Amino acid sequence: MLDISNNLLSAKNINKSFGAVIAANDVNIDIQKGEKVSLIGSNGAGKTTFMNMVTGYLKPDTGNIYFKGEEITKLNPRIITQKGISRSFQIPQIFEPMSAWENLLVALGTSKQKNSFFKDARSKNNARYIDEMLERFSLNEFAHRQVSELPGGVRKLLDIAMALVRKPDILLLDEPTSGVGAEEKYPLMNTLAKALSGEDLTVIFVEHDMDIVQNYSDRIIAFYQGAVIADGNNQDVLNDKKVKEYVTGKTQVKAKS
Amino acid sequence: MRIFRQSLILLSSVLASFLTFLGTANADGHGEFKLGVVTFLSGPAAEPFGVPAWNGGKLFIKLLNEGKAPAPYNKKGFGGMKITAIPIDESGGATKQVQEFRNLVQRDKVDAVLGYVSSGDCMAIPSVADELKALTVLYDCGTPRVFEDASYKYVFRTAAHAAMDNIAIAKYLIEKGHDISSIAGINQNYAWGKDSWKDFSVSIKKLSPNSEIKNELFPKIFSGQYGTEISALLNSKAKVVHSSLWGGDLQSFILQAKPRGFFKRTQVVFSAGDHVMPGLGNKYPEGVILGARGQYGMMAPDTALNAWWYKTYMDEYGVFPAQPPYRMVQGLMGLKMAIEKAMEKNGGKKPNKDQIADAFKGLEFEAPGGLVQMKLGNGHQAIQPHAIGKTAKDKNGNITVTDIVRYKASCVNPPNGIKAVDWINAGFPGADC
Amino acid sequence: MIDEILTIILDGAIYASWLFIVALGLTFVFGVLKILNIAHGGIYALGAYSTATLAPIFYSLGMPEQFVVLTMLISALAVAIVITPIMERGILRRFYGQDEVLIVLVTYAIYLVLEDVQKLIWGMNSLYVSEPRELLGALEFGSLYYVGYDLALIGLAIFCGLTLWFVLNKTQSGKIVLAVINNPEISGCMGVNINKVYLAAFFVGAFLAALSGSFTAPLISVQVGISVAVVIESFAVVIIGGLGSIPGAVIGALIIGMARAACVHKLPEAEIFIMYFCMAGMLIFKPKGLFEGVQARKI
Amino acid sequence: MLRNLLNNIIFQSVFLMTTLILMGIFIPNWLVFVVTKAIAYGLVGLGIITLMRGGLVSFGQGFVFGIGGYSAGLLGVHAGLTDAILLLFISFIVTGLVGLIIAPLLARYRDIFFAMLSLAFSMVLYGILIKIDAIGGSDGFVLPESTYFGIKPTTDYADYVLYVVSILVAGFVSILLRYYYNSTPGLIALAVRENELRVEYLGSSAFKVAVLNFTIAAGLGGMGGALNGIALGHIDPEFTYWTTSGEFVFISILAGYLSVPAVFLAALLLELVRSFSGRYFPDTWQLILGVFLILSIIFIPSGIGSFFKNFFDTFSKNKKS
Repeated sequence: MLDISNNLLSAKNINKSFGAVIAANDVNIDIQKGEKVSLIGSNGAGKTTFMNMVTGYLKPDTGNIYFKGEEITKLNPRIITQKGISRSFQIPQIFEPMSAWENLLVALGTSKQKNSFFKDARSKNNARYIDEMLERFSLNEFAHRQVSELPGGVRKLLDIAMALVRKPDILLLDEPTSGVGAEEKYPLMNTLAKALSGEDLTVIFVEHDMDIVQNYSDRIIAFYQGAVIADGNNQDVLNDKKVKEYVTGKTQVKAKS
Repeated sequence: MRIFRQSLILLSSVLASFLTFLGTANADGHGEFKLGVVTFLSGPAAEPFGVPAWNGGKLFIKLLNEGKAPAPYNKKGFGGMKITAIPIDESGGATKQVQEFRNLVQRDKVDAVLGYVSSGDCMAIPSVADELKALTVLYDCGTPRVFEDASYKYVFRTAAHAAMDNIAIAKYLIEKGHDISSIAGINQNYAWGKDSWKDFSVSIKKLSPNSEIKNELFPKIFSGQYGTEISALLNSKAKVVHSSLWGGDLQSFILQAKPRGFFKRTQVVFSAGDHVMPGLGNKYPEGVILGARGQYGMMAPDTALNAWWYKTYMDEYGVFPAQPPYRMVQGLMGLKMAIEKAMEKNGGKKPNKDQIADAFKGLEFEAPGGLVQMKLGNGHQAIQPHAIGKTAKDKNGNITVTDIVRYKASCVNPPNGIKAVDWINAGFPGADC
Repeated sequence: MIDEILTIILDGAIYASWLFIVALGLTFVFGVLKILNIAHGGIYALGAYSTATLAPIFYSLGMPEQFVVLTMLISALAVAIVITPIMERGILRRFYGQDEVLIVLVTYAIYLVLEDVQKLIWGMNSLYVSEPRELLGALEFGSLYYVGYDLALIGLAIFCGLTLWFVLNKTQSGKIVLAVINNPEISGCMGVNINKVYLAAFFVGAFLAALSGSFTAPLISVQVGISVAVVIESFAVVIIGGLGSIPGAVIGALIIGMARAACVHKLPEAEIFIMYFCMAGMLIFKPKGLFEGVQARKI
Repeated sequence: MLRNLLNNIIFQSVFLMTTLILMGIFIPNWLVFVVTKAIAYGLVGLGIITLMRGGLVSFGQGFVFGIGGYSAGLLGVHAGLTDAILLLFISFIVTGLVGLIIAPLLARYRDIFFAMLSLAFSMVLYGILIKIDAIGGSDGFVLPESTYFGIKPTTDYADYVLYVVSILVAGFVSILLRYYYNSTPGLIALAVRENELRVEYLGSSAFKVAVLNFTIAAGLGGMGGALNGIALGHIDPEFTYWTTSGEFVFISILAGYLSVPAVFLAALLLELVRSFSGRYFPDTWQLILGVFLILSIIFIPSGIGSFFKNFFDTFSKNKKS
């Protein structure tokens, strides 16, 4: 119990299975404040399941999750978000018929304790904040376009920006570069890194591209068949034999082809 | 600015469409009498009541306009004015009817409204009618409460209310010596059914205090499935089973009960049982005691007026007229008489509503079903003679009504000023039989 | 006493069977297409009218009387064959993927249209086909007579329910339908022609609705307005039993049927209330009906 | 300046209300009445629109429509309370509270399940109402004539006075609702409609949005029921019947959720179509009404509100296709 309180996020002995598929096999992960952690592993290895359990969308079969020393295992996504864990989605979960500007306005509204029913949501204060946020993510030019018409990378950034409005302690990013063209990946990650740089933020992200993993994280956790097979600094994990065999080997073959 | 302009466009288009409607709706004719006719043209009450009634009304209005009706109805139209009828569907509930009524009066500017089968509508319309000063003739509905609970200036009912249906049946059972040691009832669960059963059961108790009341069943209206009720009634072994079911419900009940020997095991009385006879024909059971809510159809009196009407309807539609067309024609005749009486007073000019209402009050007129007297509710509510009979097969094997007993209007209707319920409870004081 | 209980059970069973036959199509269509088909009542009425029209023709042919059952089946089939392409292909299909409530509204509009279509085709006069009811004679039971035809409705209900269950669970096409019920998107991706499944399911639903009308026709006078009560009662069965569940419809029909029979015999004042009472109880304690676990919120 | 004024919601509404009130002097009585009734239905429609903005549609608004009508009627008959404005207000509160009580039960459900459960509620109420003879059973009862601040207008003006009151009430409600729709909670409701999960993941409760919207819808439905009962002077269980609820849903869908005034226009349109088809085609008015419903759903899927969606500006300019 003692060392839990030192960790920002702590998952203890998590197990989860869907029928015969084991999605989490005795997972133990501790995350300290300020870390930039990437989760790697092939599809179905348990990365997203882990994220879903941390954010309360799925409940582990056994095991516990602690955030700032407080157990959050059985809480629902809304409460967990309110406590300071935000996330983005592999497929951006944005409000399609609205503009990017309005999407952020929703995010801003939800981040507040109380909202007046008679005050126009588009107040000057709100507008200023949203314009800043758009600027930070280099989204200004898309502000007033309906998001369903925007390119994939922009949608990804907007999705992340919305998660960030609440100023969370931990930001979970589910494959921020998936569905984005190869030449767009780095600009996107650069924009993202720049946008996040000012915040005192712990970031956990799922990523398949090992170059991006190496460039943007300081710790890597590798999953295979629901279990953590390696956890440590970038060099150690990427040189791990098991990781090479089960994770990176495949992805590199993929990258070449 | 664009928004402002749009709002103007919106407003003016709305306005324009209203004005278009206005243009089509207001056409005032001379020498014409506009009559709104409200009756069921859809839903379960259409086939048994609304449609045959309107068939009769339509036919009679046509004959009136051609001046082909017999005396005293031989003047063309209403006092020479051509009758233009505007039929409206009565379905949709009382509240909707209030609105339809307002539309008739305010938009179509009808001179009078004739209508309403449903008691709920008859309870709702009169207050609006008086508010709008609209002459209204209720032609069919049964509840006595219309003129017992309130009084209206412009509202008249040209048919007797339902109390007499059940009083007369009770009298008939006793006079004919039927075993009424135990009675049971199956009536629909709404005002009509409940009132009918109450009138009947209390009348029986008054006339024969020892009879025992067995099952009192109130199935949902339009339920159409009576298997369980039939079992329960048969199990009760009541000597007499009373029912005020009507329309499809009555037909379904008959069709479901007959093969189970129901009509052979117990004496069944239908307080308004004639109107399904044209449809059912020989499927109608024998030995059923029934009323027709007046001397109508097979129980109509032997008069020249009735003979004319019966034949005219039969020739036009190929079936004999049951109560609905009789009652609507009765309403038309009452209205015609009142108008013509008022017209005479008015020096032959078209009378206004107040003049017609004055003339209508206390009016007496001869209808195919006998003499109608506007005697109750201070001259606004009719009484009329009644008849009860029993079904039997004639020598050709067709179902007909025999053993008819006729009752004077004053025998089965309360005197003016006494509520029907009170009159029955008091044991029919002052009944003139 | 025993006699009365048996009477209640028998009356309840007959009524429940009728309810079940009437509600089966509604719940099945709901299960597959997620459409609450208000026009179900209208199709029921068309079935009744169609039997009332075809049965006299059949009798005029002078064939063995028993074959009238075939005529009833054919008339139900005819209604389903005519109505399915018009309703499903012509109208409802435009609305798939849109708000489900919108589709309910469309079926309500179709219900209105069907009401008047009955009038336009068959006029306002009642039609009768009581002859088939004489087919099976009467049975004496205690001191009561029961009509064989009414008892046969129990058999028909069991037959319809079992057949549908068998087709769904034991045949290839049934399993495809079940897959579509569970997840139309994924089934679509796996190469199932969802449109075809919907069409077929709607056809089955329409056939069942018409069939219930066909077999009710001998019990009633077929006339305008018979569909109103059916909409309500089948809806009540489906609410009590759980939306889209066939075993639920069985239980729902049995609950209403038995409760109503018991009321009519022992507590007639409560009869009109009992159906709504069952519904209210179900809404408060188990709002999704007996046979549906509370579903996770759809996302 | 002028542009700002013209874009101001309150200015627009006051302008529209004044015009309508003045127009009421010149249009015939029956139309005054039809508009009043359309406003009653429109209020219920507004409630459903509010729900629709949060992604729900109730097929059982007859439930609150009936409760509102009956509370106004019973207060009038038994408590001698005849002030129309007070009755409208009380029924709003009463049904709002009823809504608040049953909302948590309903708000767990979505889509068709929500619609059907709300329908079931209205049917249970219908079953109860036709059973209670003390309040008229299936026949319903007549309401006493209304007063306004203690004054009872003469019969000739009663319709017009109620017309003015209903326009004022409708205008007031519309302004408040527009403010709500434009506010942050209103925007969050729209977001719930699009993607409930994301709203939860942003830290807001979709359940609360549903409860709030249902409560508003219930209050408005009750107010509409009271207005309808007062206008017609009669009330019966048909208020809670499923066909009545169906009409409300139709109004809302015909209007679309984008525009507030469109709801009243849709209600008026339905009222006129129904009344004129009943007048000129008494035998087949259901057919005409049904075809009208189907065609308008096919050809105006996002509602007449989309024709003048800029009229009162909304957040979502485009409906999901």
